[in-house]
Amino acid sequence: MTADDGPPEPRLTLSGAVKAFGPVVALADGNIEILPGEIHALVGENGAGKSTLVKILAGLYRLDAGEFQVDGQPVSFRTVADSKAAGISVIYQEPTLFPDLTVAENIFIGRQPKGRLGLISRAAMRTAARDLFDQLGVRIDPNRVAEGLSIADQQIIEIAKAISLDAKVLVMDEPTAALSGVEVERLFQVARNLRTQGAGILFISHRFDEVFALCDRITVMRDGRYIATHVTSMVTVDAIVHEMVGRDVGALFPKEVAPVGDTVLSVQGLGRAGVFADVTFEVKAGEVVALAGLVGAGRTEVARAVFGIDPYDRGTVEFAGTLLKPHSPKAAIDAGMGFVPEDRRKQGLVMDLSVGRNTALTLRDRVARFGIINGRAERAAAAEWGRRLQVKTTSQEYAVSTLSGGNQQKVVLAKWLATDPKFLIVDEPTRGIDVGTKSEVHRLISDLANRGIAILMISSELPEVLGMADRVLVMHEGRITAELSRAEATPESIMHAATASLERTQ
Amino acid sequence: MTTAPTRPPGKAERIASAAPSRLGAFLRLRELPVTVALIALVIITTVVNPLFLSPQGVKDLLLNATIVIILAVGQALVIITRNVDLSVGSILGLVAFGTGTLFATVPGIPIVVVFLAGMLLGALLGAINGLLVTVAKVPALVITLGTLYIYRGLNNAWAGGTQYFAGDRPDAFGSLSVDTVLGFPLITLIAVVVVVIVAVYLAGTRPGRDLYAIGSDPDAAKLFGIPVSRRVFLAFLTNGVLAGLAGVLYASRFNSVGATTGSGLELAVVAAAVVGGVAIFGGSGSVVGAAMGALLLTTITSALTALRVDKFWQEAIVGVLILSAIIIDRIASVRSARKLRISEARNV
Amino acid sequence: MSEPSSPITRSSPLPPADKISSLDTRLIDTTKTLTTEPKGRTGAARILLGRDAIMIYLLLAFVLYASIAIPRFASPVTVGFLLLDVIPVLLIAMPMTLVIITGEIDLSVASIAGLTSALMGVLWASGLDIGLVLAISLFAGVVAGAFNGFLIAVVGLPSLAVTIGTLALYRGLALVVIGDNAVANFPPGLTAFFTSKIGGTGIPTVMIGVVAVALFFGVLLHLTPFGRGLYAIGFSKEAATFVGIRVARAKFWLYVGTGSVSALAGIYWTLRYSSARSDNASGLELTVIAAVLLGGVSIFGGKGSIPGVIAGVLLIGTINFSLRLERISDVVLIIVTGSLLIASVVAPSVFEALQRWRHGRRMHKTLPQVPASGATSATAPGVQERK
Amino acid sequence: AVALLAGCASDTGTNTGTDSGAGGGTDGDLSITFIPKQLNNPYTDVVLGGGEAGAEEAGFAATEVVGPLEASASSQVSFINAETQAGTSVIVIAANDPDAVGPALEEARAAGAKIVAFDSDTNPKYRDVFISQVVAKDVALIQVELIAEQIGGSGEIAILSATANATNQNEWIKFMEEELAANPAYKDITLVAKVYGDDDDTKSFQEAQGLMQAYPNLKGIISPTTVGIAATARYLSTSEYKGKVALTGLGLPNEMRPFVKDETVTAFALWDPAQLGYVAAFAGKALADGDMTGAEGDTFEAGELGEREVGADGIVIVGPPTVFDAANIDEYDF
Ligand SMILES: Nc1ncnc2c1ncn2[C@@H]1O[C@H](COP(=O)(O)OP(=O)(O)OP(=O)(O)O)[C@@H](O)[C@H]1O
Ligand SMILES: Nc1ncnc2c1ncn2[C@@H]1O[C@H](COP(=O)(O)OP(=O)(O)OP(=O)(O)O)[C@@H](O)[C@H]1O
Ligand SMILES: [Mg+2]
Ligand SMILES: [Mg+2]
Repeated sequence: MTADDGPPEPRLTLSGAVKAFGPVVALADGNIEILPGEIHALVGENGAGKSTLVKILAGLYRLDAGEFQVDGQPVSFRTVADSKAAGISVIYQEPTLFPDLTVAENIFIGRQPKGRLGLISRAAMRTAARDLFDQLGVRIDPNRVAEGLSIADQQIIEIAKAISLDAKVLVMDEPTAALSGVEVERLFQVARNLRTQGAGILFISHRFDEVFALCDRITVMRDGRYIATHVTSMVTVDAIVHEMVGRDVGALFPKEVAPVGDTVLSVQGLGRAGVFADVTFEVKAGEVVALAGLVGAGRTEVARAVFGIDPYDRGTVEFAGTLLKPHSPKAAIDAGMGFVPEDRRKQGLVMDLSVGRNTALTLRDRVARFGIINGRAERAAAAEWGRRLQVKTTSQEYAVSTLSGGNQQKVVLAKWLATDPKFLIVDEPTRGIDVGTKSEVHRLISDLANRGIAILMISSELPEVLGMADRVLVMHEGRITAELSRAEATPESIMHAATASLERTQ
Repeated sequence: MTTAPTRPPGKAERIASAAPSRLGAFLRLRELPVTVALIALVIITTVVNPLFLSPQGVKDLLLNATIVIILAVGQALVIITRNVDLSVGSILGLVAFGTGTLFATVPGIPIVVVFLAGMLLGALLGAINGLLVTVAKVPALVITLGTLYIYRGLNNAWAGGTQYFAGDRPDAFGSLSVDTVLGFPLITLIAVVVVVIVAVYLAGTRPGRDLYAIGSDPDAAKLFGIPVSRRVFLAFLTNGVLAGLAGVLYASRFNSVGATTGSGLELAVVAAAVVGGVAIFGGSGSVVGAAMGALLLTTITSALTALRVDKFWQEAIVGVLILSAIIIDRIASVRSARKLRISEARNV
Repeated sequence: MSEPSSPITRSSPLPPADKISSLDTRLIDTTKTLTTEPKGRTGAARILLGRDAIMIYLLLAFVLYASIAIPRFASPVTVGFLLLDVIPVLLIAMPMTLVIITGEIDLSVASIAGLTSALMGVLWASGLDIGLVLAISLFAGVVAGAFNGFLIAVVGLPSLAVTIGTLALYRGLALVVIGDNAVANFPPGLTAFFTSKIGGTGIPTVMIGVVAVALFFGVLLHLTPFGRGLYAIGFSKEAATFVGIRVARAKFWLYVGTGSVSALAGIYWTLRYSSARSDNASGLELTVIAAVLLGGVSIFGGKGSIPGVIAGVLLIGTINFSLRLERISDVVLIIVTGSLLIASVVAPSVFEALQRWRHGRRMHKTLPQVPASGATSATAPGVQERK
Repeated sequence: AVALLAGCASDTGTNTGTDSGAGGGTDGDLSITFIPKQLNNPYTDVVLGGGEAGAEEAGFAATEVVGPLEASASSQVSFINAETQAGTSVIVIAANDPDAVGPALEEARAAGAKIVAFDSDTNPKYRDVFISQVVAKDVALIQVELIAEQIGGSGEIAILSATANATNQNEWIKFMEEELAANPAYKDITLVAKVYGDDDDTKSFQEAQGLMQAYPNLKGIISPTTVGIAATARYLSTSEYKGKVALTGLGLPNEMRPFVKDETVTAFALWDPAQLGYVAAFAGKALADGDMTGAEGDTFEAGELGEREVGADGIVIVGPPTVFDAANIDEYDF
């Protein structure tokens, strides 16, 4: 598509958009302009208002003030259906699959192909779903129910759903957060195809390499406000980051070398049928051990089993010299473990509970005397840890769901740090977190290691693994395929172990 | 062809091997356990007491099940959207009494008009439930528990001690539940038609599938742009219409209609749906299953009587049956989840 | 694009230096736009304006009204009769509150009470010592509750479905146990005790036990780590698991709780009416649940309190007794109960919608308008003029 | 009072006199409250109609009818309590359970109320008098007689009762069983089953249907309850068993008329329910005025029904049952 006859008319324009939730102004001045045949990035810190803007485009929220035009016509969407009818297709930050429906039906829900008698044709639906998956180069059985799909698979189905709509404007809110390199590359291919066909794409991501590799223009937001729009080729990462945070950001991965102490955790021959097998490793005090691997390699599953969320069939978990009771998170916590799970919203936090109660949830027993909770001690502890991690909220009484992703993650961390753990599992600690908060989280982890806490970090981001880890364990198909020291760990050696080769390096 | 993929067809066969076998799909049907149980029950009972399947016996079985089947179909619609309607017994009572009143006060009123009026009243009551649930966005269990009381109260206030008896209604109306076509009583045929229509609607139309999506994850449904409120309202409305229909049929079948007609029916109806494989938290199940559940629950009462099982054991046995149904469902889903886990692991 | 400092934004103050621990001295301030909106209500206001408090005010207002408007209402006799009537509901509502807060439900409570009653009748008629009869009956309740708990917490079946099943099962067992008999000749001393009053206060003697049960569950829910865990379970089972809450175990014990307290209610019922029958307390489950929900417990779990529920139970009980005194038909009671129930859930959401609407208006007044394009459609001029 | 008059007309021979002298004095502050088993039940409405007429004639200043909407053992207690507190002079009750209402009635008595049981008795120690429809045994016998006649003196029969605990029902059933066993005229009749329809139309209907299936050789059904007999009649009239299985028992003529007309039912029995309430009101008045204590041998004037005597156990008998059949059913309207 060439812009030979002057600047093309924007597919979509939003200007001066305002949206508030109670006391929180999520969007104070949102502006975006998407041209046909362009991929437009929207970047900003956690809570900058990106998702809110997306939901306005989707017709899910109505503007408090501002102007919204599609194809030059002012619009006021009342429902998501209106937005769809106007040719806008959205992938939300949180997957929106229906667990009881089949994969195929999830893709085509609301617009299933019809067969004879005007009834839905399941065969046609399956065929169409398979074609879509072929196009994306993935293999998912369209007949299986969505229940139990990995987050990555869920995200791929979201993408399939969105591109099958043949939309004029495709909005993707962090579609790559859960994807591995190969899948991301395929997604990019599809996005570029759509661009060639004249669609406008809005792409949101916290990963700058992706933004710069894919997008034509970049719009930066901060604190709910529009800051600037740049043509990608004429701007640098540093400049963008500066605009995002309003200041310079230092080194992203400031892991300092800390003295390594005694073995805290020792896992021997852990196995669970169909999930992982023969997992053996240990973590020492003051050490950050990264668990790397492709999505779905079973890293989370191992961590869950170690912490006692899931049972395991064989093997042992020894903690600080004593065997840990299997399948009992309480035993793990009592022994001094903490777990920052990958799914903040479902596992890390009780979203409707207040910030304070969430922080103090791990302290239930500690703030009680003779079995009765001391309310003042509870609130004080919560406030203290909230303050230490600089959780941004006007009141400890607000539901944690009103915080932005980064702040939510800090609450999760605060919750565990409050227990004064000896060992902390952090699963994708910076998933969907902006650069500013990301480096905060990294500093925190590094600092914890300095204070002698053993840390097991699961991460899909290679730079994070390389920057933070003292030692890297790589998993592939439920087995540990490599153990690399900091010196040995390179992108090549990790990817090598994570993809195919089964030879153990030790 | 808005839904057509951009790729040429042909590649689809590539993972055709992943498609489940027909037998496997059949064995995984949620309606299967209840059907098997029903068949076993009928066979055992008939062996012991051949009269059980005499023409009159079959007719009675079908007649007994008819009203609960219609109610269970409506209830299934609502439960699939992750809601519940506890007020159906009260709606049935109000409509049944209304039917009696109509016949008594408007002599010579055409039966069709009475049917329409009954379904209209049911629709109104169902719509009130639906409006309260969708507009005020409050849990259906609480709302319909409230309307269960309110509708029952209205019925009491309206009827007082008045009852209308079979004799007050035209013979043609009463014979709807007496005359048979091919061994099927007429009102049972009405129920069969209801089951077929609703089943096709749920399985084969977009709004029908939307109901499953809503029950599966209401938040996602909203994000996705499914008109959640409208669909849920429609489910309650339809349930009201069906409860109204059941009320009219009740008046045809039974002797008296009054202030307490249909009270206590709600839990039995929910139980029928659950026994028939409708998941109580929405998203899965079918009206055919719900209808089978209703048939099973009503048949078991007759069967136990026919087997001369001590009457005092009957309720306990019904309880055991309900529990077995949920446990079987659970075992099946756990097993398929484990199979999925192992097979996915191999795929990786 | 310039950076106007809007009147409604402020940067969060950095924590005082002495409070910052070693690990966060270099943390970067990722300040988020937050308004100078008043903070959440302070402790006292939250309690005085909360959902429970409103229930209690409603109750007090109604009692006051009844005392003035209904002759003979204000007397110790009322207290006695009223309390005797509400005791079974009040008892069962206590553990039911906890169960519903965890997001589950127990429909089998009335059947457990009936089963207990039937057992008492049969055992007593067979000549057992009354102490032993009571002990066995109570134990039966514990077992019945544990069975529910096993299926729900351990096997993981949905509680609504399970307890519809055990509702039928336990009532059926009651029939199996006692059939169509009724046993009435319980020791007169004991039955008299169950309707006796404390001195001239009119308060039934058994209220001492009921208060103990209420206190037990109140403290358990509101003041113990276990209770904190229940709220977390109600909101999110998974998140609760991750902080070491033993979800299955907690649920199991809650059902044992409803089972035992239902048995207590069954024993009370039998001895108060001196009649052991299979159909005792039938239909009580919906009354209990209605009262609990009216008392402000969310059917989705996670919200609710014991004081609110007690107020809810007493409110229905008082309205009931007032109508009796006025000889107004139960029809009215049924309709009032249903309406209250609906109002109790609809009112907050109406209130919330109202607040959102008012807030929206305020936002339009205070938000800085984007020059040129900003002030167009959405903001009605009339609203702005109103300052 | 229409029903009452119609009832009187039918009760030929029972009316011993028509003294219209109402109760004691003219003190207008006496109040009476009727607590039936259950409100909103046609039979109850007829009984209460007679009761209200009687209360007015007897000279009560205030007449109230209160009661539960569903007939469970304990549901009447809070109504008794409220009446106690209201200081009602006479409580007339049809007990759902003979013992469950006991403690509450004792409290009411302690507060000065007189207790009249009617229709269904309480435990005798809790009330002053019991106004019985008829001699319990007579009711039982007439039903056995009717069924024996209708099935030709031999075959299997069953009983479809109300609730399993209903005092009056159980007493009648006991007499029926004794009569069947003792009377040689009934030696070929076997009672094969007793089932309970809980005075619920649907339940009774299905119990009747169950009986047919479980007992293929069943020749007749006795249903000594108005709800049960009507439901059973409805089932029979819509099934192949119509005319093959006999049905009798206690029914309301208005409810049973179509089934007598269509020959599902040949004959059934009942007393005049209105008289029951009527007499109960006068008995209450006599007790409240102190004209009698309810002891055996006491007498009181029951308005136009004349003088009644308290029999053994404080029971007052109203009159014998009437048998309704195609020939006479149109003469009654209740
Ligand atoms: N429903 C809501 N109620 C209250 N506050 C909300 C709501 N949704 C969003 N917010 C607030 O609005 C602000 C912007 O949130 P939004 O999700 O748009 O940020 P984002 O840029 O998408 O961040 P992230 O990168 O973490 O996804 C945040 O402070 C958030 O807490
Ligand atoms: N919440 C869940 N519910 C059910 N199954 C899950 C869940 N999370 C993961 N799984 C399953 O477990 C398998 C392993 O995925 P897991 O998430 O452990 O991989 P991982 O290596 O931790 O990758 P990542 O954390 O990057 O997603 C997947 O096949 C997935 O289907
Ligand atoms: Mg976002
Ligand atoms: Mg993971």
